[in-house]
Amino acid sequence: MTAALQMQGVRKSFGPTEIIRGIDLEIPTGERHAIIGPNGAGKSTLFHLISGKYSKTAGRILLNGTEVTELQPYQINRMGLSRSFQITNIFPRLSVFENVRCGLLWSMGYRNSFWRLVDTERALNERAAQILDEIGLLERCDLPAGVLAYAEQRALEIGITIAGGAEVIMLDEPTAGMSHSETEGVVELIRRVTQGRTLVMVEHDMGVVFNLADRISVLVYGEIIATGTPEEVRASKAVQEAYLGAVDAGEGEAH
Amino acid sequence: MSATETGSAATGKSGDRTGAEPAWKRVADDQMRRGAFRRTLPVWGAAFVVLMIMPLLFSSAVGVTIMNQMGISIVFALSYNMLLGQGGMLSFGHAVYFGLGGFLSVHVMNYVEYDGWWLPLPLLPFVGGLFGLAFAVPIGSFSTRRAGTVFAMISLGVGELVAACSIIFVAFFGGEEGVSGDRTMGPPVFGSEFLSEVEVYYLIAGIVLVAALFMYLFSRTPAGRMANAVRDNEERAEFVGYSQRYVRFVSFCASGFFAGMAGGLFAINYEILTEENLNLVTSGWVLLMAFIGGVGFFVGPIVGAIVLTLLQTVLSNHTELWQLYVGILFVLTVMYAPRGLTGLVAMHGPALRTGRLGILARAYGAAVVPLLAFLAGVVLLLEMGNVANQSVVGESEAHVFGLTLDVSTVAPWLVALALAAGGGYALVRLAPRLRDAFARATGQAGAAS
Amino acid sequence: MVELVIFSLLNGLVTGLLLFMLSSGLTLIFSMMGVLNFAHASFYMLGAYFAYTISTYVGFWPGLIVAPLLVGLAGALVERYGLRHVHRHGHVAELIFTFGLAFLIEEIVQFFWGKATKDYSAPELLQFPLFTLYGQNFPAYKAFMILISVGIFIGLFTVLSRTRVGLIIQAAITHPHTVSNLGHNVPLVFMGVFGVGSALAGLAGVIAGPALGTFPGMAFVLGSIVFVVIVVGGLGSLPGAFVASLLIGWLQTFAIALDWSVSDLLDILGISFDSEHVLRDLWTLSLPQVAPILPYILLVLILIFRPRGLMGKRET
Amino acid sequence: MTVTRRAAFAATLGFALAVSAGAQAADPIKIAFIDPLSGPFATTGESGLRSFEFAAETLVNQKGGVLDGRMFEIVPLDNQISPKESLIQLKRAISDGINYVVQGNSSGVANALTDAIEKHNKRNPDQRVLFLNYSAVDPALTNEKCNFWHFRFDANADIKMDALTDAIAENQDIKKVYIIGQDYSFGKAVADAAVKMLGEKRPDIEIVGNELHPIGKVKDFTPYATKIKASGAQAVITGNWGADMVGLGKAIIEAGVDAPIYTYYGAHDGITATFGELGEGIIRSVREGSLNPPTPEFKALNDGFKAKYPDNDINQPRIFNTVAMLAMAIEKAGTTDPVKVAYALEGMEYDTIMGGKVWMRPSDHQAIQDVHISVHTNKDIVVDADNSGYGLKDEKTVTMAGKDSPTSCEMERPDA
Repeated sequence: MTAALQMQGVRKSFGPTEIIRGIDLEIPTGERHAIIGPNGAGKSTLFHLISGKYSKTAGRILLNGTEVTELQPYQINRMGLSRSFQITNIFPRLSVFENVRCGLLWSMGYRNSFWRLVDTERALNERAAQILDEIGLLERCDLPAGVLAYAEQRALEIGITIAGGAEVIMLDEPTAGMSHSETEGVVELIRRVTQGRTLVMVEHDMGVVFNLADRISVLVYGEIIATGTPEEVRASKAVQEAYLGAVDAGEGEAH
Repeated sequence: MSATETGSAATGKSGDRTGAEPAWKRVADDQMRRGAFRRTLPVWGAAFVVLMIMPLLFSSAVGVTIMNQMGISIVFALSYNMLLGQGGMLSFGHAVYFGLGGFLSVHVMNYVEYDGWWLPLPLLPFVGGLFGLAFAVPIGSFSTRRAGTVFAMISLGVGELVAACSIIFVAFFGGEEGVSGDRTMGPPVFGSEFLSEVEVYYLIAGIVLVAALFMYLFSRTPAGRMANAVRDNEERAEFVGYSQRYVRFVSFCASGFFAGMAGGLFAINYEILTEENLNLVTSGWVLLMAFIGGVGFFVGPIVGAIVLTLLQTVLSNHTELWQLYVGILFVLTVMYAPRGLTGLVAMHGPALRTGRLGILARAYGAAVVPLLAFLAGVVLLLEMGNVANQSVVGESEAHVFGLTLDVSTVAPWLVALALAAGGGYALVRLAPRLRDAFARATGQAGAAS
Repeated sequence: MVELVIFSLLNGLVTGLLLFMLSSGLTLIFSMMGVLNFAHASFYMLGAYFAYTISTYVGFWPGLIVAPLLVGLAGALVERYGLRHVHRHGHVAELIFTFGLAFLIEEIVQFFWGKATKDYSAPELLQFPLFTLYGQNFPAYKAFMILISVGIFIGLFTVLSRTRVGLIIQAAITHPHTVSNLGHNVPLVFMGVFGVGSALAGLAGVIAGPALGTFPGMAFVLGSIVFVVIVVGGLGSLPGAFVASLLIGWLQTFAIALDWSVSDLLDILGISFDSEHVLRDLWTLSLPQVAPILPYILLVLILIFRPRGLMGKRET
Repeated sequence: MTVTRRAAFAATLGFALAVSAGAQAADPIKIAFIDPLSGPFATTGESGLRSFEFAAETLVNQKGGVLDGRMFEIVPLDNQISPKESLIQLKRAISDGINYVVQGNSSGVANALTDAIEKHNKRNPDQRVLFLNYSAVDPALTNEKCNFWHFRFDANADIKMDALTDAIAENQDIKKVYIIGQDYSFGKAVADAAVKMLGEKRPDIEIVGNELHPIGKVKDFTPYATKIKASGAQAVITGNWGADMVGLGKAIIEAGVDAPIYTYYGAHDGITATFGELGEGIIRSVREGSLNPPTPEFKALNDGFKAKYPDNDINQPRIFNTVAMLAMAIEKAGTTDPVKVAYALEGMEYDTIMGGKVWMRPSDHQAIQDVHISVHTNKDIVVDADNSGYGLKDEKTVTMAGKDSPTSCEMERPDA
């Protein structure tokens, strides 16, 4: 069986600076995989490379065994990869309901059709409402997304990401800036909605990481220095030296 | 939508799940019910009735002429808003599709007259639309790659190119004389040969209704909804499976089609198309109409088209400064009412819903006199200044508001100055009260809901 | 032919340098503020009209100094009380605002100065042919225009490369978000840059007014061309604006000078055509006829094939 | 809803009042003046309007009007030089019960108007309109596009070119001619006519340049002047007007071209003042209506005009012919019925204030009159232009120019 996501020698340079310096990683289908590392290690850049936002300087990326290295974000999304963003990235002037509905349209086969009305499609609207229910925004569905509270926007971000029913879900710091209780809720939410799917996440909160992840990769200066189960990573001397000491400081300045 | 609404929000989980039906099902039903086309039927019906009785209210030839022009502008401005309001594409060259659709419609009209083609007149706008579409497809294929500034620049370049070509290619565009035709040469429709203006009015009204209906429906399709999404956040749209470029392209083509339809209507009404129909002035004018009306609302461009057509046809007969007034109106709109005239009305929605309009009415009532005084003063100053600048001996009379003022005397100037200064001062003094009344009327309403 | 080439080179240089005076200000404004100022050419027009009015009282020379200062002041006020207000609604709103402003300024100019062409002429001192070549005169005023433009170019270059303010501006051009981090008063810098950019446009108007005519349409005629220059040169690139200005200046003059037409080309290819054909206008098309639209063809091609422009670094 | 209805009612009422107020004053004979009164061409439009108002006042109203005391009233309607707006204003005029429309600026507008008026008259036989064109010179208007309702009071472009080329043909020093014009129908018509007529009258003359430039878009005419100089032209012919005329003329003179520039519109409206000393003896204009030396009647008329409008000139004498001939036709027909007035105008002869005759040729409704070639100078100028001391002095006069010129006009005439 092929892995959900494979990276082979992926590199990325901005001008003379190499940010990602040769990543080889394989994430099997159904695994919850966390990528951790200090600030500036290149975690978000790696996300952008996988999801097609940035072009790659070198290397290949395969999604379910198919090469996606040169594809545009929307093509990669259509092949079953959906992602969220570290900085909230929603449709601010559309209603909460519409945000989720837009996340559904392509995957439910509506494409750019201009002969069907979105308001008459029962399955579409019910699915959107179900997702809103899951992310706890059902009662807020008529507000413009731009006026939601921060935590609600983060939840909506996840809602849009999972709406399309992608096989591979990538979440970029889903709990960043949240209070403790909010974080707990989000972790539960993630656990619930990624049931049976592959999850790749970047996260600073070690509690969340060790709670959710099946395996963890540690990214430092554009290289993966360790990959393994939470226990293995926790035990790794290299990780402790290179990274864990820095995490507290990193967390402190994160927000 | 107000700040209070946001602030009072509890980060609630899903609603109570009492009753047999789950909450999400209720919400989905609710969304579908409210989005249902059925619910807008009364509005369309009312529009139909208004359109039908308008010629009875305004039966003079000028009245009908102006209404015909309004109808054409409405379709054109609505098509423009498919770009700017719904798709986030600022175009400086939208007249290209309007004009080309119109030119080809006149040519078709002539083929009907001289070469025996068969085409009932009411179908001509659709032919115009197809031609608009035919030009939008190739141009859109490269111009929609980016939104924002790049799109605006390409539209400007294409607009200049086509406008220049219209003077160079005389065989097709007829040079500065344009191309004319005769609408009465087609087969009669329901016994009408469209000889009179009123018959043309009903034809235009019908097409306006149909075009507006389809543009409205387009905004409710997946393509239309995604156009909004791409406008809001093109990056995010890419990550839910949509190519921003293709989404924009679809909107652009649809917009080109309806602009071409408006061009076809123009051809029917005026029976002549000239270079001015596709130059930058027309392109700028449609931007003004859509923006002043309000690009964020479906009815915005309709309001804008009506208001600006009136300004152009009626106000221009009373003052040669009308374009100055339009310029001032436009700049003020951009600065203080970016949601346009419709936005100004719409922001009273919350107050209306909670029945607190009375609070505002009193505050506004107090401001009416100072406002009128201020406007009258400013207009007087501008009009008298204009007369004074022209230096015609023995013609120092300014005709404003039906008054005749001698600008060579001091008195009218003092009066105008006093009106403007007094009105302005009173308005500045009243401003806090107005703001307060507005907050009370809408803010408390938000908290109460 | 030689005289045609020499004079076309000179004429193109005059046009190109004039375009550069406009496009340099526009580029500065765009680089720092991200605003494509549609009304830039309107400030150019204001410069000419201010200078005209001043010249009717005290002559040409004081206007050369005072008019640009007034225009700069007007620009700074527009930034402070207009643009800054619209800024929060995004770049599209700003573009619409400057579009409206261009429209309004034209109306205001007509209100105060009327619609007819103003008799704003070069000073007596410069009304003589500088030299005559092959019987053709080169007016001293044109040389004066070149002199002023080159002076501005050198001045701008010096300020940008040698002074503290220049370094801040340069930093802002390459890294638009860093200026605020450096602790400078960003609104003030913006207002200053907008004012200086407008003043440059105003100066261009002062010296162009006598040569190209002072009339209410003068901004409209030049406005879109300046846009073309900065897009072709590469948004935010001063050297690019310089190269593109000269390129377009020469493109237009040589296109007029060279009487090439499509029919010549067809003759060379040995193709004959029917003079009554629908496409006859295309076949008789000559280079001088299409000269004014060449910049727009260039613009569209650049935007399609090289959106960064000739020397630009960013796409938008 | 009540609010809207009441507002609609108020608006209707206001409209009705405005319209009826117009109808009540039906006593005067209204003439709709459809020309640009705002926008870039407003100066020309306003200047024409002032001439019309002055002509109506002095030639008709002060003499007691026509048909026993009916006065002329000029109704200015701004068309922003746009065909579309012109048609709207035409509708406005028609709904005001106006039967006479005058227009002059832009042949494009004239074409749109003549077309629309013909259609209107066909479709509404009881409310017909006459179109008195005082300035649009496109030959087509009295040839293939002619109709019974259109009368032209200016000499058309071909007639003027005929006179102009006569002048060039007489000057044996001229061997090389450069033709330059705006790239649109009128510019092309001028160029074609010049090539054709020079070829017939002086086959030895070489056309060293025949060039069209984009209308209203040229910032700097120096490159064109360079080319003209390089071609060695001994005369330049141009149909340019407005800013394009000023720019071209100045550039040519400044480049050192020492050759006469024959123009259609090289004077007045600020152009004469701008050329000033520079254009002395170089700029020539072909036009109807003799300004210098003036007839005593014209001198008196001009003095009266200047007293009222010191910043304007009588630069379109044909406007006075238009008003006077319309008044005569109405008197002759004894009615304001447009069809009868049109028949009265056909073939009418009129002795103008400027000297010379005007004859309205019945076959194509083209006014036949004297055409003058006049030179820009400040010597022997009685009636100057733009208060500059410079003006136009007649150099050559072609009497009843184009009297026998051919026309392709075949008009349908209604029953009188």
